[in-house]
Amino acid sequence: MKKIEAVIRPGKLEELKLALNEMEVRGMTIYNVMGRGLQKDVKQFYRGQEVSVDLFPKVKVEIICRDHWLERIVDMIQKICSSGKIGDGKIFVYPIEDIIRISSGERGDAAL
Amino acid sequence: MKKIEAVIRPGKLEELKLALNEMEVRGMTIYNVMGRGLQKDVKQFYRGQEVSVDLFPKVKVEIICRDHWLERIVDMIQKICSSGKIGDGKIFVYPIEDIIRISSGERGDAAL
Amino acid sequence: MKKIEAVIRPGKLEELKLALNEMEVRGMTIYNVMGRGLQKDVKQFYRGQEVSVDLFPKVKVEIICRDHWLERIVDMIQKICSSGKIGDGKIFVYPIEDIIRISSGERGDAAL
Amino acid sequence: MRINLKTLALGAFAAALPLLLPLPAMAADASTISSGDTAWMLASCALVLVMTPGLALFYGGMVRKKNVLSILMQCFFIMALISVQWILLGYTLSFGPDIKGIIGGLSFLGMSGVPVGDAAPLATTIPHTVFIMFQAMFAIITAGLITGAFAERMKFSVFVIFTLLWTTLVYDPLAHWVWGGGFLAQFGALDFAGGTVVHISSGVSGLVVALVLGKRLNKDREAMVPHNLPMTVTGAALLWFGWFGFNAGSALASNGLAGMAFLVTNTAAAAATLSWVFAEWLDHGKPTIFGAVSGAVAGLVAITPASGFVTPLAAIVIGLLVGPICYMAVSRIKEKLGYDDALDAFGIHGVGGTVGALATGLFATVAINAAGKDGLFYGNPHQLYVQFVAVLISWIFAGTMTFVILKVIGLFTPLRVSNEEEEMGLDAALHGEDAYGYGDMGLEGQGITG
Amino acid sequence: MRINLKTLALGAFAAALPLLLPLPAMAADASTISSGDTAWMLASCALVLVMTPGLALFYGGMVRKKNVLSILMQCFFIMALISVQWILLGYTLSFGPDIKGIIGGLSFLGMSGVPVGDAAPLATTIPHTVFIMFQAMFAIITAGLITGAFAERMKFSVFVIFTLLWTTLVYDPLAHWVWGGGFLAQFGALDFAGGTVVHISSGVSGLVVALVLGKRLNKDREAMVPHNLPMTVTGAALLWFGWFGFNAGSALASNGLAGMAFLVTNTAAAAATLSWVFAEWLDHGKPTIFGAVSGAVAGLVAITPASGFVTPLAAIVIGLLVGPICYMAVSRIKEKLGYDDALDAFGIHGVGGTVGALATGLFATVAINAAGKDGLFYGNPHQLYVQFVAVLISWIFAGTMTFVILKVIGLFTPLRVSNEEEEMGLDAALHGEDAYGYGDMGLEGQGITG
Amino acid sequence: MRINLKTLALGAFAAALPLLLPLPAMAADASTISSGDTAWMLASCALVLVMTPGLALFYGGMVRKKNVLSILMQCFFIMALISVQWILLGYTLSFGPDIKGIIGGLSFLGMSGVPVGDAAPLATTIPHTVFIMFQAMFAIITAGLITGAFAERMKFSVFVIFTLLWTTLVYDPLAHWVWGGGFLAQFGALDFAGGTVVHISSGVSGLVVALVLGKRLNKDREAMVPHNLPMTVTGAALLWFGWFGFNAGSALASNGLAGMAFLVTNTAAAAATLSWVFAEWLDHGKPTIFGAVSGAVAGLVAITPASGFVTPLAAIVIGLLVGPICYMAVSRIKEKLGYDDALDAFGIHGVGGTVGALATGLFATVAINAAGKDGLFYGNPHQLYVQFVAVLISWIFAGTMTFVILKVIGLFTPLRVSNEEEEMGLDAALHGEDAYGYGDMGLEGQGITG
Ligand SMILES: Nc1ncnc2c1ncn2[C@@H]1O[C@H](COP(=O)(O)OP(=O)(O)O)[C@@H](O)[C@H]1O
Ligand SMILES: Nc1ncnc2c1ncn2[C@@H]1O[C@H](COP(=O)(O)OP(=O)(O)O)[C@@H](O)[C@H]1O
Ligand SMILES: Nc1ncnc2c1ncn2[C@@H]1O[C@H](COP(=O)(O)OP(=O)(O)O)[C@@H](O)[C@H]1O
Repeated sequence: MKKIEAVIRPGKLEELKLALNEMEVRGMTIYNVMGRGLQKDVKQFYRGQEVSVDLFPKVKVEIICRDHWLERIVDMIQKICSSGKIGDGKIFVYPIEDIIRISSGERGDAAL
Repeated sequence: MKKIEAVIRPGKLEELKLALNEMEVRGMTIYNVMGRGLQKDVKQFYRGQEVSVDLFPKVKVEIICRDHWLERIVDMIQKICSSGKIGDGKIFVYPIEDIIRISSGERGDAAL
Repeated sequence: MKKIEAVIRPGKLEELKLALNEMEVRGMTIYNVMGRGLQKDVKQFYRGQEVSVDLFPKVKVEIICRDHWLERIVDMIQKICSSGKIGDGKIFVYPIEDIIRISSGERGDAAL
Repeated sequence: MRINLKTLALGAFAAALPLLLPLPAMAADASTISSGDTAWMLASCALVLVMTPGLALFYGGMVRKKNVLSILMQCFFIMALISVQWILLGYTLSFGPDIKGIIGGLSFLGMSGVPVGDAAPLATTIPHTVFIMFQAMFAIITAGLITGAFAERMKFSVFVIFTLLWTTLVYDPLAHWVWGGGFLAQFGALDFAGGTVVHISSGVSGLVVALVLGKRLNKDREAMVPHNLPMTVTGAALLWFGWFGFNAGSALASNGLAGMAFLVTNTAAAAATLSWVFAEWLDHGKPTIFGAVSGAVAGLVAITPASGFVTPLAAIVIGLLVGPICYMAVSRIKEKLGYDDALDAFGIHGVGGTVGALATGLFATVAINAAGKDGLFYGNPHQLYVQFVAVLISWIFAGTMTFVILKVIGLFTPLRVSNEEEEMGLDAALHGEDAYGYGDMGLEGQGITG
Repeated sequence: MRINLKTLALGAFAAALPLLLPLPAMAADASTISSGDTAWMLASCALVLVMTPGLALFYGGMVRKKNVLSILMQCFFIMALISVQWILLGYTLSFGPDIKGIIGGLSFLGMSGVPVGDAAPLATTIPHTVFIMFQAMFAIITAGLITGAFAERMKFSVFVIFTLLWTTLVYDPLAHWVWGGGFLAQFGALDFAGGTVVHISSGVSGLVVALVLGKRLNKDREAMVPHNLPMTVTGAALLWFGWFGFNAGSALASNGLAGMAFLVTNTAAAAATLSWVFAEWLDHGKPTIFGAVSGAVAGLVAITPASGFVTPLAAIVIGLLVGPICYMAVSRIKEKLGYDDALDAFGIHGVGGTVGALATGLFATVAINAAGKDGLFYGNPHQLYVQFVAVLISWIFAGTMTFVILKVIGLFTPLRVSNEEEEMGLDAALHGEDAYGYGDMGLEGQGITG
Repeated sequence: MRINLKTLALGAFAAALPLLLPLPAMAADASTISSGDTAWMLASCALVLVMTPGLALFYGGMVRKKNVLSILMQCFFIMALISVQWILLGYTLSFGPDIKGIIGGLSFLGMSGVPVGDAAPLATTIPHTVFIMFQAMFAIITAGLITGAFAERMKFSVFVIFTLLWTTLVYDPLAHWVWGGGFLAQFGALDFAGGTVVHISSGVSGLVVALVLGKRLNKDREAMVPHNLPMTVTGAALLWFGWFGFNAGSALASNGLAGMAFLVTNTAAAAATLSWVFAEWLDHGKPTIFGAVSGAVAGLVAITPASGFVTPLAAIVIGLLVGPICYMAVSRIKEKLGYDDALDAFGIHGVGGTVGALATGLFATVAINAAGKDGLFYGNPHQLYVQFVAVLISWIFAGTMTFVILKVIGLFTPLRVSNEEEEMGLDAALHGEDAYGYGDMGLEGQGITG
């Protein structure tokens, strides 16, 4: 099993959810993050005081999946979330050792 | 060492904290997430416009622990957080390579 | 490649960002968390009802970096964020298997 | 069952339709009306109206995020429900021609017999319509105050029926007894702006509802702290602001008495804010804003019955007294007795109203209001006895009636939401809404798909 | 281009400078002024002013987090822009000496000819200055109402020019026609506080803007739910509160008529709240606070033209009717026709205003206002016809003028923001600000470096 | 030490008890009282009262999440503290019988000698009680304005003592000098509603406190941006709303002058909003809501001293001037001089108040107020000189006194919180509360265990 962590633009979330649904990928955990990278700063002004913002709102989508699903999901995320512009985000893949489904106690693949 | 990530119902957090305290497990990092899975959608209405909610508020609890503590903690989480109903959440276990305690610079197990 | 997860005091974030910038480390993902550990409880009062707070606001900083950068970044985080007092936070290091840059599709080191 | 109750509720309004026939008689402008008095009373009506949204925010900030809309909904719905009830039935029950000191006659049923130009029978320098509005606002806020006691766990349909019955069977008669020429008025009880009618009645009823409903889920395990104190402070500010209409407006004129009522109202609120804050500061070492606004409201409650009868210095004393007393009530006594008066409707309005009603028997002086009476400190101990009796009657009447109403409703439906609904939060469960976009995650489009 | 528009806007004010020369003539205190009437009208001016911030919160809570400031900015900026426009030009266009029933003459240009002590020509018991202020507040709120239709996508500079032109070319003439002695007044149309002038004009114009601008990005894919309903409820409360000044103030005096207008206003708001909530409760099974506040506003809108002419029971009927009608308009018809009236400016003000204007033709009675007329139900079908014509003219005039204004502006600049800006949110993109600290992450120092 | 200060504070109120003995003489209704004037003044009292919560929200939204409650607490506590101080001592110091033009005598100590029915010595058409209330609200808001300068770093106990001393030693005398028949009044200085007494005094004092306290921790490294701009906008709206009572109420009557004051107040606020927004739009390219509300407040401040003396067109000019001036003050000068006037109490009230006081010397005309004077532009250069002197005296007096008060308090205790407390946030550190449920994480039960 693998853990996929995708940091994407908030505006893409709904589209991504729909697309994954069609692949029967429903399970995911999502939260708001602030991201920093190559995307260039934006200026804001408060009573004339200039502040340059270097953290941008992103959404992190975590999906734990079976190994053979990895590529398909990664491809789909990339397909949906890529606008070709800097700031689209990144996908990180991590190893995972075990999964337990709290309600039933099932472990491993069965828990998904 | 292992990293335990438990996605649970918000309502269970306090009980879980108390239970872990009694096991002398104090260290944890917590944040709000939105979860999606088998739990079925809920309907909301805004000026008669129906919207179906497929993301549910959950709390993610991260606990880094020594290997031999893993099972005990996982069992406790499952014991406390299981209501037997869909949506109770999941526990994910990951490998971790190193820990540094910022204040003291201690590394590895010592840092916990 | 490695994933660095640092849980730090919110007040240190700006300083850390500046310091990492000077090392040309720009990429990072940040979010608010609540932390529990050795830091001792704080009392609050609502209409005379005492509540003891055992979760403290922290900021989690995630940095994915090439292996040979690991130590330098860890040292810098520790240097900046350490006040010597309990509650400074911890740094966790995890293995990571792959990275995809959504905008370009680049993979691995190239994606950073 | 819910449908069933809805039908009941809908029925109540259907009942109004026949009333559509009778028509106000031709207007006959009463020469007694003063444009100055009317101007202040119109402003007062608006000020008292805004107290209910103020209360909604005051209470709304105190609950957990998942229940804030249920609080706002209850307060806002009361503005609607009682406004209509008042026009159709409530006003005439409270202020119609007295029947044996018990209740008002039906001559103003559905606003019949209220020509546009007429002066108010009980306040001849202002239009009848203005008097009706002013009194309507009191009926509204009173019903609103109770909601603080059963917050976060009552079914909405039950709340609707309860509020309608409570206002009709408890508030309307009580208002008649004290202000409509009923027996308590004849008995000589002093209540300038509603210590007994408004605060004791709502506070005590709240306590009864809290006891009947039982505690909120996990109350003993979790601390349930305010989710948004700035919202609570904003609400308290609107209450303080609107209370000037409430108390100074109760002079029913724009004169020196109104001015003095205004002055003592502000003074008592201030003194109680100070005394509550210093009390907690000495008690647990922290002066809190939650304490400050609670003290202010306690002071406003306590001065309400006294506001047209006492001096500014007496107002300071009343304020300094009521702060610590209510602080003790909510921080110690509630703990001890273990009832879950969620937002302290009883602890502040029941207790504070009682303090104020009795203090009126101590500090009242005809030097302030010739139409009033002297209190104990001005050589008339009898007045304290009168006040005590009025308080007692209000307690017993409100308490028993509320208990009976709840038991009757309980025959048709459970009063509380299910545990699942309570766990989920009343906003999503009962109202199908989220206060801050889904789960306040602020995810684009709030993570919701049409 | 934006610079260009800014210059245009700046020019408008430069134009004011010559006006600095003329000076009000020496004050001559008109003996007709009543301090009581004046007191109520001063209070009413303040009450109506606060409606616009109320509207800002009402609307602001409905949009997504990233656009809330753009809403607040538009409403707040209108308070400034129209206040100045009114002083310099608007008032005299609306209320200057009538020219052929079409427009007001320029005798009050830049407040010349408005000595401090004079009574208002159209309301001889209050100072002219107070009448001017009162009417200014109406012009402000009307422009504000439209913004709900084009929320979350219009360029700010376009908004500024549009608002200035719309008020000058649509509101000012319409106000003259109905209240300034223009042809609709002569024709006998009844509009006590602005059903046609305020609500139909803004609602219909909003619809046109929504159609011209097109839908918000992703409107069809994402549900766009309110980011902060407590904010919306707070706004609704301020609207209800301020509306007393709006309707009861339109009596332009502190008397029985003001009292009756106050009474029916509160009653209609209440009845419409109930009917909207019960409608949705029966429709989809949940009574919502969003529905309750929407119903209240719909009721306030509908009673506005009728408020000085109808009985309390008629107000109940009007309220019970308008709630479900507006509910249908926003939940069904909008879906069907598929225009993106973002915050339902048309669905509530256009529809509700039309209902109210026609209902005035049904329920009006001289028993309430001798200066008014009888409606259909009081044996005068002609009045319904008159109302219908007035409504029709308002619809056509507001609709076409708005369309023309937009097309003209469109010649100089695109009306909408770019997709990137819309995606990013108007707050950051147009105003360079974030509502809740950067991204509401509340990171220390909000994750921003100077 | 804190205990020590608490005891001090408590002592201040203990001192009140002897005062409990004297009693107002029997009421003697003064025939001069006008119910119309009284009605407007009662409404004005309520309007000015609500300005302080408005200020609390205005300021509260500007600070970081962790300090919002400390701001609300300071403003709310002032409402309580100064209300009581005013009744017991403040009023008589300001408006008691003049003693050598310096201070008022003690004849109204503890409201003795204020029978309920009496007319106000300085405003014979309204009750004395109403005049006292109206003036009390001014003392409250003035103390509140200062807090913006020392936000996010002052100890609460120090704040309490400072506020009590400042009002007694700075505000009360100054109010006497200008409004209580003191030497500045005799000297002929014009200050209709408080340019010198309220805004210069608070603004300049704020600057001194900011300089004495020093900068906030990390001020130079981190940008400290508003945590909740909608809250700030709501506050600004309440300020604008309440300011009508502040300025138009200062006519102390319900007449044409009140109407004109109302009109110019609204106009100046509007013009300043426009000029600030256009100034920043041209300067950095973005029109901001934060700029709009700041401009509105600056305009309200500047028109305050002029409001009863100038024409609407003069109000436009004053507004257009003060916007850019204050914008420069807060965006450039503050940077340059490097003091940390956290929320710009000086930048807006000190600067704006000075602009207004001087502008009064330019634009004042007896055509508006026969009891006033002509300014430079009406052929009386002397008035400008008089205004200048009054401004100078206010600056020097407020500045030095504030400095002395701080130094004296500094002998007993540090003025600032510790770095740990500042880092942690004043809400948790000083008040033991969190504004939005613990850390705004909204974790069920807010992650807190009883
Ligand atoms: N080294 C990194 N570690 C952690 N997160 C990163 C890293 N680099 C980028 N990110 C995340 O990915 C987001 C997008 O990266 P950015 O460099 O701005 O654009 P792009 O995705 O086109 O490379 C960032 O906002 C940040 O959240
Ligand atoms: N494949 C997955 N990847 C990441 N998180 C998941 C996944 N499946 C479930 N979750 C998380 O677990 C929570 C509960 O899962 P759900 O399927 O709804 O019920 P259950 O826990 O009974 O299986 C979800 O809300 C989501 O946060
Ligand atoms: N075992 C753990 N698992 C996950 N997070 C932890 C653990 N221990 C500590 N943390 C995180 O590190 C933060 C600081 O830890 P704490 O023990 O309070 O101080 P210190 O960093 O000095 O050890 C905690 O608030 C928590 O967020």
